[in-house]
Amino acid sequence: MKMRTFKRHLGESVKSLRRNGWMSVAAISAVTVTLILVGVLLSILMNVNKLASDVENDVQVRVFVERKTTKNQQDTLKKKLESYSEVKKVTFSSKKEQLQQVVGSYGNEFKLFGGDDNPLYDTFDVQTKEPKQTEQVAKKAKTLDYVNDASFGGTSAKKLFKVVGSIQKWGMIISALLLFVAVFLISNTIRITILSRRNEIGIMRLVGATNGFIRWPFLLEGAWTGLLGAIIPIALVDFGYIWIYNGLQASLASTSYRLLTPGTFLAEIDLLLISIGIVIGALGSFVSMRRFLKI
Amino acid sequence: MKMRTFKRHLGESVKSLRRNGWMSVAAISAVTVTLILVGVLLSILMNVNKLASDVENDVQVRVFVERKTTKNQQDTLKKKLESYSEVKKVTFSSKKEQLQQVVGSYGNEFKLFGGDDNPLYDTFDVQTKEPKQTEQVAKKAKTLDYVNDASFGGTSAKKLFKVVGSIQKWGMIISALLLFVAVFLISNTIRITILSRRNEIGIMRLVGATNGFIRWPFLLEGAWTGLLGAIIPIALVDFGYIWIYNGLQASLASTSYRLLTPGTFLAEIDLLLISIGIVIGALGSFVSMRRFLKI
Amino acid sequence: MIEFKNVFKQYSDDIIASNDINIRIDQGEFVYVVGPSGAGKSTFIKMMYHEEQATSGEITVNNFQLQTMKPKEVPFLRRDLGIVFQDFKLLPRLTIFENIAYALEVIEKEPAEIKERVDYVLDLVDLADKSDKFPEELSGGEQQRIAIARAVANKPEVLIADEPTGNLDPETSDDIMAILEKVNKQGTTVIMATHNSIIVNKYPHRLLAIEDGRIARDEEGGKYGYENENV
Amino acid sequence: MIEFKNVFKQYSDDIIASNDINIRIDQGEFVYVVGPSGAGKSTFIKMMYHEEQATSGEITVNNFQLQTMKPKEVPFLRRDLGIVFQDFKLLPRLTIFENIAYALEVIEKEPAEIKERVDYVLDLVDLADKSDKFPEELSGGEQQRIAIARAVANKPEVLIADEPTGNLDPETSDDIMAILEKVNKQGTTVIMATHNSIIVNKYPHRLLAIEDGRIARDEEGGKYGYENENV
Ligand SMILES: Nc1ncnc2c1ncn2[C@@H]1O[C@H](COP(=O)(O)OP(=O)(O)OP(=O)(O)O)[C@@H](O)[C@H]1O
Ligand SMILES: Nc1ncnc2c1ncn2[C@@H]1O[C@H](COP(=O)(O)OP(=O)(O)OP(=O)(O)O)[C@@H](O)[C@H]1O
Ligand SMILES: [Mg+2]
Ligand SMILES: [Mg+2]
Repeated sequence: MKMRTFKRHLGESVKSLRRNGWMSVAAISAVTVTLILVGVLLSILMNVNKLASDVENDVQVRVFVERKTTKNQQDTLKKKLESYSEVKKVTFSSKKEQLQQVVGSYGNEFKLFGGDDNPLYDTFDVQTKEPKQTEQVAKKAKTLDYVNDASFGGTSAKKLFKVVGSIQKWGMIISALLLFVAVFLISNTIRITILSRRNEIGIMRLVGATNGFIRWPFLLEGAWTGLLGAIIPIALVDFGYIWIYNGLQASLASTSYRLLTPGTFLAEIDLLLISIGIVIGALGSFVSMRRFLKI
Repeated sequence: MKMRTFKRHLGESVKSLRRNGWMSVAAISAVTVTLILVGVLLSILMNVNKLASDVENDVQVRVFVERKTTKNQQDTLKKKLESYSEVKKVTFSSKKEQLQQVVGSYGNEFKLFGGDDNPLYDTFDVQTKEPKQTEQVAKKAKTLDYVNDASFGGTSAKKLFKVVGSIQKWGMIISALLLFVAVFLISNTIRITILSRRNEIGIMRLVGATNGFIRWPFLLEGAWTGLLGAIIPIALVDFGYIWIYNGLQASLASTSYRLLTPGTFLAEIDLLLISIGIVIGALGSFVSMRRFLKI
Repeated sequence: MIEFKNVFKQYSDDIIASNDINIRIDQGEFVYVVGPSGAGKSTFIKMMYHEEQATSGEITVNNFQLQTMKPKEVPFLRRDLGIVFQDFKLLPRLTIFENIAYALEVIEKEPAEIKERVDYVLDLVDLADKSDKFPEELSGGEQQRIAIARAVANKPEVLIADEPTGNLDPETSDDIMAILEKVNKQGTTVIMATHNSIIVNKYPHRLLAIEDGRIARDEEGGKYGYENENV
Repeated sequence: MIEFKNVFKQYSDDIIASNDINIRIDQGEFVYVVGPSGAGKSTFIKMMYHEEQATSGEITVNNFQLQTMKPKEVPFLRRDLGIVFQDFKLLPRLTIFENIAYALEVIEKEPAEIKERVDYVLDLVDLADKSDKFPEELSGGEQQRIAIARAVANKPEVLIADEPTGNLDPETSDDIMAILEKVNKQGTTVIMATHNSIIVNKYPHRLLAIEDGRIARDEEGGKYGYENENV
């Protein structure tokens, strides 16, 4: 196609968008509303996903150290644990600290066991790189010197993995449904606007326009519709997300949970929204026109 | 309006729906897809809401019974606790059972404390009618005879209430957004189909039809579009929900969590979907036509 | 009775389509409206049924004061008129039968009566066999005859026809003229914009010639032509 | 060169709009097509530019074999034709200028050339002042003249006009005939379906009369009429 012809199509598409008035407004606002829904729900879903995996990351291996272990031996053990490729971080926790926790949960009477009566063990809390590696690391740790026992939460951890897994699975299903719905609704809207212009398309054919010549302006008009329809959703999601992110940061600071950082996350969402708008707008036009360009 | 005229409008609306062919198909499928999204997401959101409040209901008051209490005195205490209007259920849990739990969490060494060495207390676990009443019940229980102490989860329960509260709040926000989107998209689709028929409406006016006469068939056609568009979503949500409900029943049986029972829940969802379809279909037509019925 | 008093119609900045029109058409008259392309014939006619509104002046049609009437009254004005539009304006998604029936349904006639009347007018324009077709399946002249059939279907007080023979051969045009004259004899006012000089000269009636938005001639039984210069 | 061999066209069950048409029109001819309403004139014409396809038989237009041509070739067939449609078929959302320009843009003419050519043909039909209007802002006759302007804009080899004077007064019709005859003198084949007996008799050319889908007469310089019976 000649450059001049492409320019002509581009101009034509803008003109047509303007002259279709309310029809264009209706199509653009359908895209807008659909993409707002997609943007908001995807932001929520992706953060739920992130939070679920944060929760999963809280699962760790607890290694109970034999009672009569010296400081040196403990260090050796620590080094050994840290040397495993699956291990991310090893934290020491004394039996004294733990007694405090027990007292907290089960009543003051445990205070009797302070000092040497403390029935608890010093422990190393081992964080693994992948939550699912905990079981395996716990098994290995059990066989080490100076180790009395090692636990990884057992059935409750497995239950947690299952819950998190099913949250993530449902998140994926909903996201897929959402994207399908968005693609369908946008292309369907474009289809209706094109159906309503079949007479015009017929006339264009009758005065000698090739299919390509007819199609290009419609395709570009679809892309404009998508592009214009993506502006408000992007602005809304960007500002809304940053606002909520900043608002929640304070209350999340004390926990190990974090929302996705706006920078890259918003860039991804924005890109997704604008591509759905433009690509589906253009493709929707293209596909809808086939029917009218048969002969 | 004469009965004959209404019949005429009804027949006209069906005829028009059929003769608009692809346009009708496009409008109906837009309603279908929108309502599928609404149906699926609302089902999920309402169940998340239900599960969240089930979790909340797990919060209970733990009443620690003085060590030297007789069986009789314990019964008196139990009766007393049960007499509170806020209390739903009181369950006894012996210190022996509790030791098992401690052993599970903190290591085998606790087995040493079996029998009379057991440092724990017998407890009553008190379930309240409303989760938020736990604090108040715990306070009252502390003042009773034979009671050593009473706890209600304290800050962690409060945190849980906050999390559940914010899940429910977000659930409401998303549901509202979703309903708004559905209403907008359906009425917008109807608007586009009517925009594309403004010439026809103009001709009707020119041959002497009153606004009401023109409007009725369009309004009914909008209602049909909504009704037909609601059929697949309703079938999908009904069968899908029952399928998932039956599938999950087994794995939820051992817990205190339950999905919403299909009976009334599905009746509500179905009613909602069909009313959105019909009402918004009809109203969308009505509102969109105003522009063309000015003079 | 149709009366125009000092009627002006300006479309945009510069186009004055009606320029000080003063005219009175009594019930039962037959009036031709002639004039060159773009002279303002259709505009003159459109103002009668309130599709276009006069910029200034007074228009009375039957008992309606068009300048002051409420939008709600417009359909009732139009019910007493039968209109043949220059571009036919058939409803594309209704069959021929339904198109004509529509004009009777709006005045809530009974179905049986509608059927009888539609069949009668379809027969009148010789298109009874097309009753189940859609407009786009008809030839240009056939569509035009359907538009005429629809206009006479509800026995209007005034029949307004804008170029009703433009797509018809001379013989069929004569048939149509026979219908219009018969309707006129039964008391209906007929106003017909036309370029058909053969018809105008063969069936003489009052003739209004419009040129540049003005009434250039108003002659009983005038020959086709405008500005007093016959073609 | 246009040739029809044993061409039949059946629309539905019963309507045979072309019944065994055999005809040959050489480059540079001027041919009237006449016949009563619904006789099959438009159908005959529509088959030339492949809007309707023959049910059986062979049609050759310029160098295209219409029965065997690929859908992709259709636009190229139409580019050598200029067509005035009975219902005008102007694009409602383009201005008059843009409507005519469209027919030149499809053959990728340069913008400057397009502008010049559009201005020229607008002047030809005496509507240069309407170039920025939209079709619905024009009178019936003005729209018809725009349709004619568009058809001649790309200097077609064959000009096909279906009832091009139906909405025009006799004087303007004469102007249009002058244009068609001028175009014809420059070598363009002109095929014109018409009901206008005055025109046909005043500007004699080859005359095809169609009746009930058949070619009833084919006469060089024939008077208006069909079945050998003049009106
Ligand atoms: N798309 C169609 N489907 C069915 N029948 C059709 C179709 N188009 C035309 N016809 C029928 O074919 C016959 C010929 O139609 P055509 O348009 O060729 O007539 P015509 O000679 O151009 O008439 P006119 O002078 O009224 O324009 C008519 O009886 C018409 O009703
Ligand atoms: N909607 C409109 N907007 C702007 N100008 C208009 C509009 N309708 C008509 N005109 C202009 O008003 C003038 C009169 O138009 P009108 O349709 O009344 O002419 P007419 O006498 O019916 O012509 P014809 O014989 O061609 O149908 C013309 O110049 C036309 O271009
Ligand atoms: Mg006119
Ligand atoms: Mg024809």
